[in-house]
Amino acid sequence: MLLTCPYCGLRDQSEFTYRGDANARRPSFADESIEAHAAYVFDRENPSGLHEEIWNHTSGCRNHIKVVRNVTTHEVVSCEPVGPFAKALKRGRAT
Amino acid sequence: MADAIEKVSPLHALAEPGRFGDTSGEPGVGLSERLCDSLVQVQAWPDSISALKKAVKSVTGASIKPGNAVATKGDVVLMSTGPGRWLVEDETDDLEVRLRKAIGADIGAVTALTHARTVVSISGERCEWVLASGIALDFSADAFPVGTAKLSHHHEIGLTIHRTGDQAFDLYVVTSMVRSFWGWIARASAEVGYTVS
Amino acid sequence: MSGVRLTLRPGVGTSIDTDKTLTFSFDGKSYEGHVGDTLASALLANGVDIVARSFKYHRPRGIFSAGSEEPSALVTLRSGARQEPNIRATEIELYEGLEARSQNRWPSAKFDLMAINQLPGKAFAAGFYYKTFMGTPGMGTKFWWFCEQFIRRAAGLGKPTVDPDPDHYARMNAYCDVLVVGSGAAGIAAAKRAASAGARVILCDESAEAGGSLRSACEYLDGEAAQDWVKRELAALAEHENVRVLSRCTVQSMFDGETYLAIERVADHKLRPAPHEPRQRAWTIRTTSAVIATGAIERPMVFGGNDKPGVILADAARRYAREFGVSPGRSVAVFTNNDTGWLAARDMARCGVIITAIIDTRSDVGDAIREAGAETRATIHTGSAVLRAKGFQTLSAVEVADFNETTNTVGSNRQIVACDALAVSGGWSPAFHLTSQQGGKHLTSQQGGKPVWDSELQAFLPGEATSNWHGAGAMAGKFGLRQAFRSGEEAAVLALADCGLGEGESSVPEIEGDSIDYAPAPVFEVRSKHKAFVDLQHDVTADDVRLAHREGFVSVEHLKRYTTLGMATDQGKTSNVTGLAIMAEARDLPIPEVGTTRFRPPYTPVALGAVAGEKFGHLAAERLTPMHDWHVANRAGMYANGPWLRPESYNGPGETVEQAYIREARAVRESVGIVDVSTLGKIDVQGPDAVEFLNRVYSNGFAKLPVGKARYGLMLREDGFLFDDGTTWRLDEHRFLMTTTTAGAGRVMEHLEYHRDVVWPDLKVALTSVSDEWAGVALAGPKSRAVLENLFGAKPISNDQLPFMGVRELKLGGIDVLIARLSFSGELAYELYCGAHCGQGLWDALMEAGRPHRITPYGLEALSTLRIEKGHVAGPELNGRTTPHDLGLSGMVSTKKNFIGKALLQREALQSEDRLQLVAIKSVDGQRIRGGSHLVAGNRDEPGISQGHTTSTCFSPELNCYVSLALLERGKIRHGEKMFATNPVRSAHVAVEVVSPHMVDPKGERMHG
Amino acid sequence: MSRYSALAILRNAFTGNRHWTPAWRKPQPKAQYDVVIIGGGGHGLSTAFYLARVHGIANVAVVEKGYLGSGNVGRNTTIVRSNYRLPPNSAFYEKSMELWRGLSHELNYNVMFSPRGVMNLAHTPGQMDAYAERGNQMRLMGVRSELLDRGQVAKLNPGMDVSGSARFPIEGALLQPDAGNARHDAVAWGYARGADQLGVDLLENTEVVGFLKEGDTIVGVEVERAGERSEIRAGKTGVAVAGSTSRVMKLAGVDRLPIESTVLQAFVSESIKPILPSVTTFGAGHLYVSQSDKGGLVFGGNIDYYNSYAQRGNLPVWEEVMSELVAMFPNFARLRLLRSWGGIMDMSMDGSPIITTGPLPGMYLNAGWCYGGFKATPASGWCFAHTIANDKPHALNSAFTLERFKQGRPIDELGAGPTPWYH
Repeated sequence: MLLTCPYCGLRDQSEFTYRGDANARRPSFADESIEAHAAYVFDRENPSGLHEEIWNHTSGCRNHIKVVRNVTTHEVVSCEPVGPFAKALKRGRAT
Repeated sequence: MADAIEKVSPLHALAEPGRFGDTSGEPGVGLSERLCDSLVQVQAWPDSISALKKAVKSVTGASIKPGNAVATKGDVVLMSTGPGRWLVEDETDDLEVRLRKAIGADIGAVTALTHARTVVSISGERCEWVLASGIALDFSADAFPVGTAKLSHHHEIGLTIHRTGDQAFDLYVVTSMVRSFWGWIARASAEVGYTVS
Repeated sequence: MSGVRLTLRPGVGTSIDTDKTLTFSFDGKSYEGHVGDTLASALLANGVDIVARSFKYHRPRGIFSAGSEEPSALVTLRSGARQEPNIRATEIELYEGLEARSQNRWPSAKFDLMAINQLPGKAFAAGFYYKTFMGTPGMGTKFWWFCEQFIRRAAGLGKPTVDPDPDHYARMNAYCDVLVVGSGAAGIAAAKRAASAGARVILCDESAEAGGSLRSACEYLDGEAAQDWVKRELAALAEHENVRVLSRCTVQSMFDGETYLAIERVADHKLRPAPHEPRQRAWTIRTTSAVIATGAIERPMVFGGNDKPGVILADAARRYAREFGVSPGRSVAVFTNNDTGWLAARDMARCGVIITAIIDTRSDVGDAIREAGAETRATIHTGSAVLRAKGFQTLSAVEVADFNETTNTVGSNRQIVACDALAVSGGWSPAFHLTSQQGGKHLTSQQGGKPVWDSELQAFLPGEATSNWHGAGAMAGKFGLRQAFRSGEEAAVLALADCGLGEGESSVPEIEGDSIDYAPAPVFEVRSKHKAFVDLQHDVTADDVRLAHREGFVSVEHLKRYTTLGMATDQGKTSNVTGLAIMAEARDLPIPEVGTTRFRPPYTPVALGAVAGEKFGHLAAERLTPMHDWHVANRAGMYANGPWLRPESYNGPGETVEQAYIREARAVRESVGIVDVSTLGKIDVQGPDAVEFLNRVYSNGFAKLPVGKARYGLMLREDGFLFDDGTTWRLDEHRFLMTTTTAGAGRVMEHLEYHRDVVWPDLKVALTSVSDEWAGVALAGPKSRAVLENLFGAKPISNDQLPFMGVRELKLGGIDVLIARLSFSGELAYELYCGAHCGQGLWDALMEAGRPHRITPYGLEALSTLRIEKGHVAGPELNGRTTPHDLGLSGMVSTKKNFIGKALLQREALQSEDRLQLVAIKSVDGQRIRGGSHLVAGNRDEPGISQGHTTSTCFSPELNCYVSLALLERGKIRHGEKMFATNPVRSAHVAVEVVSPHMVDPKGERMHG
Repeated sequence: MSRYSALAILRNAFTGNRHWTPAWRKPQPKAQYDVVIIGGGGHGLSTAFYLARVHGIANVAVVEKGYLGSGNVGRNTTIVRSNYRLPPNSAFYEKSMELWRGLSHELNYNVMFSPRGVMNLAHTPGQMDAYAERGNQMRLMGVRSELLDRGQVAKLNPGMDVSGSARFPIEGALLQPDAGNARHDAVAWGYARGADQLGVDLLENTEVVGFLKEGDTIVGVEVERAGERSEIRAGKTGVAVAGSTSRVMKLAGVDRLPIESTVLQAFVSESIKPILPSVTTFGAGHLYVSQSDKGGLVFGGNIDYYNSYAQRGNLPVWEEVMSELVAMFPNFARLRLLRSWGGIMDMSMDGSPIITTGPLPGMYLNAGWCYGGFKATPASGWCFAHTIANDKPHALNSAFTLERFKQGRPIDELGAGPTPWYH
């Protein structure tokens, strides 16, 4: 499997680390409730078909990307940058 | 007071000069190693990229190039390693101090990596073949032109790879694992024959 | 069968070089063959008929095919450390000195005592093992366990060696636009077309010589013999700068993202690899698109005794004659249900093979084919079928019966046809194994991957593509040279479109030769009362298939699993479709409704060493500190701590590890010790929001840490359990140096980066791993300050200038040294960091400066001993199941701010006082507490249940007894209690007292001094 | 229905094996059952068997989308062991061991349970201590265990690299001598035949496409068979669908669970004569290997680290697994990989299973087996049957709740935390 790092380009999956469901959103920093955190940490929709997930280009630029992947076929549909430089990368400006 | 403390390469005992591996023909590649005098990482915040570029230019005299193109000027090498992030190499020993002076916390971060990397150079006709035997990059000249740099790895060993010539690459290898890396590249080069200088 | 070398002339033996003779041995007997021979062709040429025994019944087996689909002719190749079981004789190229033996037999392939397995006959049918060997009630598994020993020894094929493989393996990463798998007509056409459009092309073929069916074809291409045409075209392709031709290179697997694994057999055709040459090379090929032109595999027919040596696939027989100049027998009969069998007979006859009979199940055969038959001068039996192969051990005749095509049954007319070889053709199965590996459905195609039945060709064809691959030639059901060339080019054009490239130029050659109809009659089995085999290697008979049906194992997967059909080393390449057809008939369903099983990778068996590639023997990179050589030179035993190697202890002459670490630890408490701490994880944290970031990721506060100070910090996982610990040093307003545990460095870095990028991208924080930048040395002991004074003078090191937890930068020998006054041992102690390449220099300077104080280097064991005595937690206590409260670190959990893990730490069960809590235990009678002990109330015989366990254990020189940190239920309130540390697997049961973990200097006066 | 025995085999052989009858019926579904179990894999079939055998509830249907045993029971590396560290796991898996030992008899079907020992290699003194701690816990729970030194390991494993120069030298091992492996398909078929003989209806090629609800309560399932939809009402509905848990539970309106599905690959070599006596695991990575009765080396390693429903893995795991295998046994390098495949694991947030009532009234859930489900097959069915029959868990599965995550009671053998693909 190959993933497109928005910065480094198309690379082998072995350069990336899987970081899980992109829809697991941490509650706001002010929130200290057990319910909200338990839902964030433990509960997963775990869909078949399209799955949004976070990968880290660990052996490359170490940026995170949001990958949309069909987990039934392993087809990679899209790779989007996340993180501080996401906007710059989305505009096609590597830096 | 102690005597002057010198840098010692982790490869000093391994990288003995000579001819190794298959010796039936011309050596396929040549290997060598070196330490950087200064290798400093600079990184900008998303809103201060141009300020950081300006600061780098003022300190080194060299201009950052777009994308993964490497800028070289004199002994200065500027390589991009991520969005808003570059490695700066030169042959002085106070590069970090000068960069830090020019790049305040409002512009970005300056981190010395002089010791964190050890440079292994490979050159020769078969260097693409040797590198491709362990690194999952397309080393053909179209995909990896001279004067560009890419980040990758050989298994768990992180690498920054600079194509310095048609048949020459500099690999900036994580220092604590550079002996393992040397072991691999020497084994990989043995099939085509290699020299160490 | 008694194969024989034909008289060689142009067109006969096109693949061998008769000028070059090679000597080889089989079962200890010496034979001769030629360069270009396979082991199979050479054995046939020498008249060797029985080369193997089958898996279950140990029936004699000969050579059945001429390629990688071979089910029968498995031999053990080479000997000693290079011994390789189960090698297909049809694939191995002959080399001088080749040594092969038959296997799965005793004492010999000709006479095998294990053939006694045939006697119980029908009792030994499918499902046999499931129905017996249960033993009697109460016996449990003993009876089966007893029988299993014998069954295991009888099963299996060849013998493995116990010696390590002396050869090495290599890997290669390759990128291309178009990968072409198979270099037959379709593959060559595709490669040429793709190359002509400027695509980067890789062309792989599993054979030594390219060409596929062209290697034995009788056609002329552009007026040139097919063999010559192939050689020329291939040479031209190899010269092309965009094309890489890989021979002896089998594309084994198709992975996601157009990634293919191909195994190149670099040196398997040699006695041994040349020096520095790998035995095999694993190619990881990442392509944009692929043309799969893997051809088709001929199917046999199922009839009585169809496994006898002498029964051979028709096209294989033809290839032996054409390519290797070998006739499979002195008189050869042909049994077919399609035209290709006739043409094989004719081509063989043209090579000098004596064809005695052609038997075809069809009564209606075209004129051209009849003409071809006539040319062979064989007797022709149309509307007939072979009912049974006869002969003791090997074939001597076949019984032919008339055949009714409507009922697929035989009539009563019988004839015996003498022959010592029978070439059979039951039609062709496209080899779409690679594309089938993908399976599954595709976003845009619900049918993708699933094979489709073609009732005309009586074969499954690959389903719609699930990714960028395009079938060509026989693999895609495009049989015959003309179709192969055309479909190869068509597939190349589609592949070029995937790459965004133009269409290139067409160059289909003019073909002179037969126009062949490949469609067979729908006949798969000739029913008789005789044992008829579907899967030759696993001895699965047609009756086994019907028995599976009778017992309800009718789904195709059940059929496979219950009978083991298709599960042998050939993975059913020649038997799957036949098995399905028989099941379909039993179920009275059309074949496609029985379904197919998915082919799984690899395509053919792959050496395990080849997949390991260059990692074979070099499993993982080692991480070494700058002072590694010094440690080794000074008698340190090195200890693997994750990827790092660290000194365990410096063992003086005659000293045990325990003696050494006790000496080292004592030296620290009494004077001064020096330890390499370069392995600690180090992360550079910078930016205007660095302090806010640290405050969020640590459970204790960092907001008020002054510049020039370090602070111990605890990190929790989001679920409230302890994650990692370490000190973080504030170097200036916006710059911190964080340290982590050695083992935790990588995961802490990923954790921080994830939160910076994904959770809080608005924070301006830069995170850089600087673990490799800094060498670290710790000095510990009452004399440590004195040592530093020798180097830096008294003032900079004084308590005022460098108080406890103070950090400052000093110069030494012309380099910058960061010094922090931190203590892990509880003694007055410092950590000194400098650039890694200077680490040895710093170490030497400290050793020199410490000489007056008898400075003692210490290793991991003493380091651990010192922190156990002090009650400092480390990896064994941070086991992923402990909370700060469990370890007595509640004071490190801020109540004033939020932080990662705070919410879920409040969960009811984590707040319970019933949990395991940190204590120390002391041996009360001098006995040794060993690692891994559990804490119990009872004596050795009746220990009772575990109430906790030890985590870190040592002999404490300070307390002069064995001590251990431990996790004990409600431990905090149990100090003073007497219990036992039991260790039955190490035969120990030690009386202990529970004490506070802070065993040495609980008030911390020493380190603050 | 015929009883299996050596005698029956002989008798049938004389009549050309023409009188063998189907191993289980192919019944038409009834409109109503006391219990419907969704999932005709190992756990679903064993649940049905024990419902009928232990609790006398035989009016049961097992609903299977494909063929019986088509899930992980037929795709695993067949290891059976109870060498666990944490008491809830230890007690549960030891119950399973007890059932394994009598299983062939109980089912009148040879499941080929082979107690050849499971050996976990240790590579550092620290790892030896960790194994000692686990071995002692086992002993205190009444499970046999032994700590072996390097010499003992070498003796049991001809060909293993026990040299000090290995990249990860072998220090010793923890051995559970009573552990071993079994023939996976036979387990599914044995339970299927056993349940069928007790009256359970096994409905193959029957896919659950919805749940019948009365208010919040589950009262049965809607199924599709041969393209036709029908309703099957049930007093109680149990779900045991492993990798498909999230998919099936979503049909009941349960959108989120502490489970993610990933692919685990398994590998088998060509058949060779016996060389590896026990089940052996490599401790410096993640690899387990044993030799089947047929002679193939059966082995596997880590999951592919990403969510997947594809039953197909990727190359990095191949490379990792093979390199660890040949590091441990350098003599295996010339042996050959025959086949690889993938199964879908329902990875839970602590690496331990869920066997519970609920989460909806009328429903029972058996899930989260990660890649340890095969060895659990007997105890899982036994406990699940108990839970369904009594509407409350047995003591042996009382810790395997869904609520444990929110309560802070994870059963985390590895201490890896709530990251499913780390377990």
